[in-house]
Amino acid sequence: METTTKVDLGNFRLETRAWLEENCPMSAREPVKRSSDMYWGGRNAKFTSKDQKIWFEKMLEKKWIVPYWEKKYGGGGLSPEENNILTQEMARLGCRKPLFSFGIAMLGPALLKFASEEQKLNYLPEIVEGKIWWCQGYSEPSAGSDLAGLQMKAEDKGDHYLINGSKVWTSYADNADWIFCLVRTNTDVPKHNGISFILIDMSTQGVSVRPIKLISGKSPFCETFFDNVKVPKSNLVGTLNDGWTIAKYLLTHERQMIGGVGGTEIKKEISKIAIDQLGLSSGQLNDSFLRTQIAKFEMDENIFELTIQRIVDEDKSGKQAAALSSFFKYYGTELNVKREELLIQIGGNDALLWVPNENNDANVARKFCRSKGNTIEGGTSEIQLNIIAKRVLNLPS
Amino acid sequence: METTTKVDLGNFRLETRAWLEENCPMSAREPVKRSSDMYWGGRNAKFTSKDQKIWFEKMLEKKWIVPYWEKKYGGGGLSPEENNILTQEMARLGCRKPLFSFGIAMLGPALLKFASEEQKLNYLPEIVEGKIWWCQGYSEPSAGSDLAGLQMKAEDKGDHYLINGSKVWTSYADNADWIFCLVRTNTDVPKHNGISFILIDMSTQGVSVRPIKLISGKSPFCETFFDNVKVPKSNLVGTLNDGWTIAKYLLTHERQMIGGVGGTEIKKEISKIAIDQLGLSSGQLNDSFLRTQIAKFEMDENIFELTIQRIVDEDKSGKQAAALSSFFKYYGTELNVKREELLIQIGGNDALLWVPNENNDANVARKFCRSKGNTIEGGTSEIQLNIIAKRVLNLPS
Amino acid sequence: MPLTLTEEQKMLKEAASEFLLTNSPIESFRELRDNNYQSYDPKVWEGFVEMGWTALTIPENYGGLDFGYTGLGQILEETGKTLTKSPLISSILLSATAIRLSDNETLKAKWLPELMSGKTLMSLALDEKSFFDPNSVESSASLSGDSFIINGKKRMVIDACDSDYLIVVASLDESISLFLVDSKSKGIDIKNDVFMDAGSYSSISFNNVKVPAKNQLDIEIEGKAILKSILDIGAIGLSCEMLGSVQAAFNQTMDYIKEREQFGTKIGSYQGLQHRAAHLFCEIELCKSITLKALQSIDDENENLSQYAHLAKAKLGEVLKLTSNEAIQMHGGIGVTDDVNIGFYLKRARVVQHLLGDTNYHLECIAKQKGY
Amino acid sequence: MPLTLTEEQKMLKEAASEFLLTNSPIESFRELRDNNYQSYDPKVWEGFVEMGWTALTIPENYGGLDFGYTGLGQILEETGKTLTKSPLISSILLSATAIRLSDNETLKAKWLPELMSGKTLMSLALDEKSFFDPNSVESSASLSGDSFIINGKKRMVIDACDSDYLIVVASLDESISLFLVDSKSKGIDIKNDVFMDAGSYSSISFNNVKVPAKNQLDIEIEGKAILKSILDIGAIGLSCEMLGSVQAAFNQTMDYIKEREQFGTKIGSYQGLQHRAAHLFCEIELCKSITLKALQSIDDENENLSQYAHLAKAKLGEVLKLTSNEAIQMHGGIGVTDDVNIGFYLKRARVVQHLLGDTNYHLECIAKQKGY
Repeated sequence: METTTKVDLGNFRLETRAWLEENCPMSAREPVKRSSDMYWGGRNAKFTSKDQKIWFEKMLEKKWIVPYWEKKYGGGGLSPEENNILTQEMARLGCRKPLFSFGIAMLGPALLKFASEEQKLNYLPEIVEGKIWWCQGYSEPSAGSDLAGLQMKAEDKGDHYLINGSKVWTSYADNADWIFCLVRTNTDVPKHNGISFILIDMSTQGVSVRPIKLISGKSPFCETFFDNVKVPKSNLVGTLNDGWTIAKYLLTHERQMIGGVGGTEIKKEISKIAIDQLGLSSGQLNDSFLRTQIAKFEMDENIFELTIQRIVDEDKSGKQAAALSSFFKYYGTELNVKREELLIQIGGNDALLWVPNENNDANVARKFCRSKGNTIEGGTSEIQLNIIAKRVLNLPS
Repeated sequence: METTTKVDLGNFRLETRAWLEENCPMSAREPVKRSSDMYWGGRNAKFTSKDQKIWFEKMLEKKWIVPYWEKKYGGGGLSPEENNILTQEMARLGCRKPLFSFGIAMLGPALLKFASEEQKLNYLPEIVEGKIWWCQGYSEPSAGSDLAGLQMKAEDKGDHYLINGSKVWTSYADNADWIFCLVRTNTDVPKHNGISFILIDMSTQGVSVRPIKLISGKSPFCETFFDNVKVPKSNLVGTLNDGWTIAKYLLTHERQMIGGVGGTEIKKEISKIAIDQLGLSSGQLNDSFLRTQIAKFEMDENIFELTIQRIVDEDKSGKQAAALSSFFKYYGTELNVKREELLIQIGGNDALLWVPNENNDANVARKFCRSKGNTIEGGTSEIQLNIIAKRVLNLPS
Repeated sequence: MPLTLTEEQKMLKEAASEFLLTNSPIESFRELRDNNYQSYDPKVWEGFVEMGWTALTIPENYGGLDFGYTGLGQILEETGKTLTKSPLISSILLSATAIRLSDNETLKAKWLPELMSGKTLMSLALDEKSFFDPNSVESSASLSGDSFIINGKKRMVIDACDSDYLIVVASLDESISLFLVDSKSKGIDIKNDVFMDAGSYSSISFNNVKVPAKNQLDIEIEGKAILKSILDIGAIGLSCEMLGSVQAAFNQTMDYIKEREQFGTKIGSYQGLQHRAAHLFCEIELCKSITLKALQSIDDENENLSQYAHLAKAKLGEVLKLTSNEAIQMHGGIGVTDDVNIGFYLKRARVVQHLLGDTNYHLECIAKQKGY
Repeated sequence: MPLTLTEEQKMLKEAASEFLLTNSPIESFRELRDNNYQSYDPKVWEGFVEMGWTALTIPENYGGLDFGYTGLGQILEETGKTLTKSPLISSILLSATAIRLSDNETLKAKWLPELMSGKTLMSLALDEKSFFDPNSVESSASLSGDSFIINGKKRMVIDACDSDYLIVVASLDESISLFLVDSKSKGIDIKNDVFMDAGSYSSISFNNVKVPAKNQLDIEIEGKAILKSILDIGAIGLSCEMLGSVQAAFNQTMDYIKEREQFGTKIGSYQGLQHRAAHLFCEIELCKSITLKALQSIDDENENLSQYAHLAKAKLGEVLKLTSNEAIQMHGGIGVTDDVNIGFYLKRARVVQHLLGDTNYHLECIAKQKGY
């Protein structure tokens, strides 16, 4: 027995498919290869191709930049089911995101949950239209794992806050227009109780940025410095000194993304790569020790995929997925680090090249080095294990 | 250029070899197989064979039961070099120890270092003559890793101590005549400062013993209970309340023994056993995953052997082997546990038999289960890692 | 199909948990062991039958519940927690599955109801060597008139001491065939042994054993195909039991380190143990996913059933080994005594991981399936 | 022989440590890298020569110190701590060893003093594939009059960009032979590449390269035997460098976790990190033993040299991988930035573990030697 809703959804799928087929330029249906393939918007926005512009504008017109936000905030007002169908159909064609944005992925959810209606109406449509490039300011050099130990201060100066301190790991801060920050607004209380969430225009006097080079080479990360920066009080989001609530909400969200939940990247099977690189003899990989490592890795990778599916399904069926974001972050990133280690080993000296030459883009070694950050960023593996031990297993402290 | 000493030692070797050849009965040159092959002495001593008696008495007469103790304590007065030669020559013939004794291995060293001259003259010769079967009382049910947290109390009652409490892991307590114990003699000071070392006659009223069954089956371990046991004050060894010094000395000693330093057992190569059990195809073990595990294990086992040699050699060359007993205990026992795991895997279902039948003594499974205690007894692996972290690496607490 | 239990499956699981904790807690395992290694408690087995657990995988047209293997898996998981000994594995998981997969209608009609009733017990006689190697069967059958004559030796046959019938795997005409053999037939010699898990296993020799030709399980279909399915399903069933043991050993260990004090503090507060415990928690989450997926694959007739079976047995073998070792180590001295129960999981772990192929065996199968 | 350093060896090691920390601390490595991946600092290399390090393994009758490989190993260990780039590996460890093992007296008399002087540099050209596989050499030599003609391609030749001569391994008459080839010979094409360790390596093609017949290293003795010894000794030398890197990365990490505070306490006080650090300490103790034993085996002409070489490279590969990973992880965020030096060890680790065969390669050799 088909319900009316299902018929509607079927129609929505057909219409969506047709629209995408008609409106998505062919060049926007290819995987992102260079950073110039991503359109980030912002005050100094430049499209790097005509198709990029067409695709963004078509989607903006269709209200599908953030299809699942309410229409009054610039969203498309799609139901979760409709949004799901749109995501599937875009994946089917391989459509790129029309706009890359931490505003959509990170700030938006926080504003929707914690901001005043006025703030929502002020900031959300600008995010959708790609007018503002947002970046994120949580960690500080001395507040990494201990994020709540952050020191960047916002002093109440009557009509404004005076901000001093620095933030690290502020991705794309060198291009961004605004930054959303956790700042200390009270030093006389336990550290979790004196943090607030605030929005800062990067063009304000006193803000400066230093790009960070990683062991893998250039990176979008920056360190951002705030020297007597004045910020209007209306830029505070949520309750004063209750910013930790927002931080926790955002971190859980981030962990799941890093851990691979909801990730769309399809990873090539390690064993297939190994067969290509190492070859077989009598039907077995030529390095029998590596064969063991690969078999164990693929076992875990396959079962981890099933586990994501199981937890998602349990969530749907109403069962609470208790504090599992730490599990996903921990296990997912540890697996990815193992994958990169295997790729280095499987690749032989081809994989060790660092400066590209005509035959080799030196991508394996760079990705390998970059992966070492996975088990650190967004909360180290050790922090995730602490959280599991305490919150899930209720071990004593 | 040969020194006179070297000539002397050469003669000593020849004489020793000749004496052993003449006096060690053939049946005492075979490895210990059953517990009855070991002579433990004691008040109720019984020799289980004529040869056992001959061998013990010959060695006693020769003063070679404890060849390296001073003659006044019943020892043979051999120099370290001579004792070394005797050990080597006994190993060459495969001579059994004439007397198995915790008095020699554990109590003796403590008495020599900490006891009064009167106590030494009183107890050491009896140990040598095998008159007293000694057992050891350190751990308590609630004081395992935290040995210094022991609760068994010795109250000063003027002319004697009144002892109440219990000890666990008292090997052979059901056969032993005396026990050497760590007891609490002061409860008003930090726990390490209120412990004393005392000797207790097991035939005293109030002492009772319960044998402990292990997961591997019967064991020499017991739990020993002390209910208002009166002990003469002269039985205290060393300074009152300074027993922890003795305990530390004994524990270091014990760790090295358990870790395999100075061990004489020659272990068969795992890979040889695997070849026998699993067979080869095209020159490789039939289980290619097990092959990987075996190769890694043997690598570590071989190199651990070299490490024992290196540390011993460095010790000889005057370099202090800094607090390395924890390293040996940790790594040696973890290796042994891995070895037993591999043997279980290599053995297939032959290795899983529990109750012996005509073809199979069920020894692999029993040894496997017994090995699980290795990383616990004598200080858990975790405790050894703590010690390394703090005393060797100087990490903060 | 969502990767979750249905409401009916959850209810079944809860009922099993309650029944077993009441009628067959882990202390019952100790009693059976100490009572000269008794193989199972007939009263408890009667309870299994009454609860309908022996009928879960039997098709309706043979009088069964046709509830599916996902249901049976929940029962096995719960028995893995209490280490309840019963003929559920030998008679139902393995033998009833073998007969269900047979195309010999006469046998099915006669024996499926018998097995379901719990009164007739059967064992699968497959292993011949010290290692699991189903591709090399040396026991042989040959047709002689209207009987097969079976010769050979079998090892580690589960519960054979109690079984009325043996399902014997033997080679026939360069292929493999399965035969239902009365265990009291002339020429059969059964020797019982006790293994590390306190379980009963037998070595059996077949010396010109005569079996009526109509007792052959595979008529038109390939014996090899039936055997492959039995082994996939068997491996999944054992994985469920292992999942139960993993969880029980883990939970008991967590309880212990929350209570045990040393150095004036609960040992569960030490980060060294906490990180290991948290890692185990993650591994157990993976175990739950693969066993459920594998069970559903039996009921869905998923084309990748075999791959999931290998993954399940490989992963559970690895995690049960790790968990049983960590459980002992975190218990410390008390953990290696027979006074507490935690060691039972260690001993069962090493046997159950071996049965129907250990982690290495199943990884090898996966590697071969994937062509490397 | 006791498994310890002699007094002379200890003094040499201390001198090396002092020289390198003064003249070539790890910051020098960063400078060379940032200076367009410069391959080494000629001033530092002059210092090596003045200190006599290039002469340690050269026999006295060729003007060397005949101090032994145990000495050279100490230097390499110290360079592993500071990650000092120099031709010590290419010219001395590999090339001078090759010539020393040769039975071509003319070559030895001419080139050993030259190499020792540090003015002539050489590289060993062996690898042809992406993987280390010394048993398959496709480059070939053929005799033509009083010259050999060499054809083939070589890869990842260490420091070839600076070398005056190449020692080329080529097949000849179904066996293997080694040739000293002027790197400016006609028909040689050298392409330089920068690898992950910021080191210089070259791909070289030989197109009908003419080499005087008198430049053959192996006359009476087998080329294969020379090559085997070069590779054993080379693997041991690299293991020494790796030991230095292991210790430096470990010590820098211990220093860091003793200072870094989070949650109001030094992170080195957390038991989770302490247990991992203590475990690493143990592994490093093992590394010290096997490298020393392997070095002594070269100098003693121990019959088990090859086994110790495999053990050393296998174990150091494993422990350097573990240590370099733990070093980054324990440093946290700062560890993945280029602002600090700890990542240099990670990058060198993955290259040096690959050179002359990785852990798996050497474990495979051991397994084969032991017949399994």
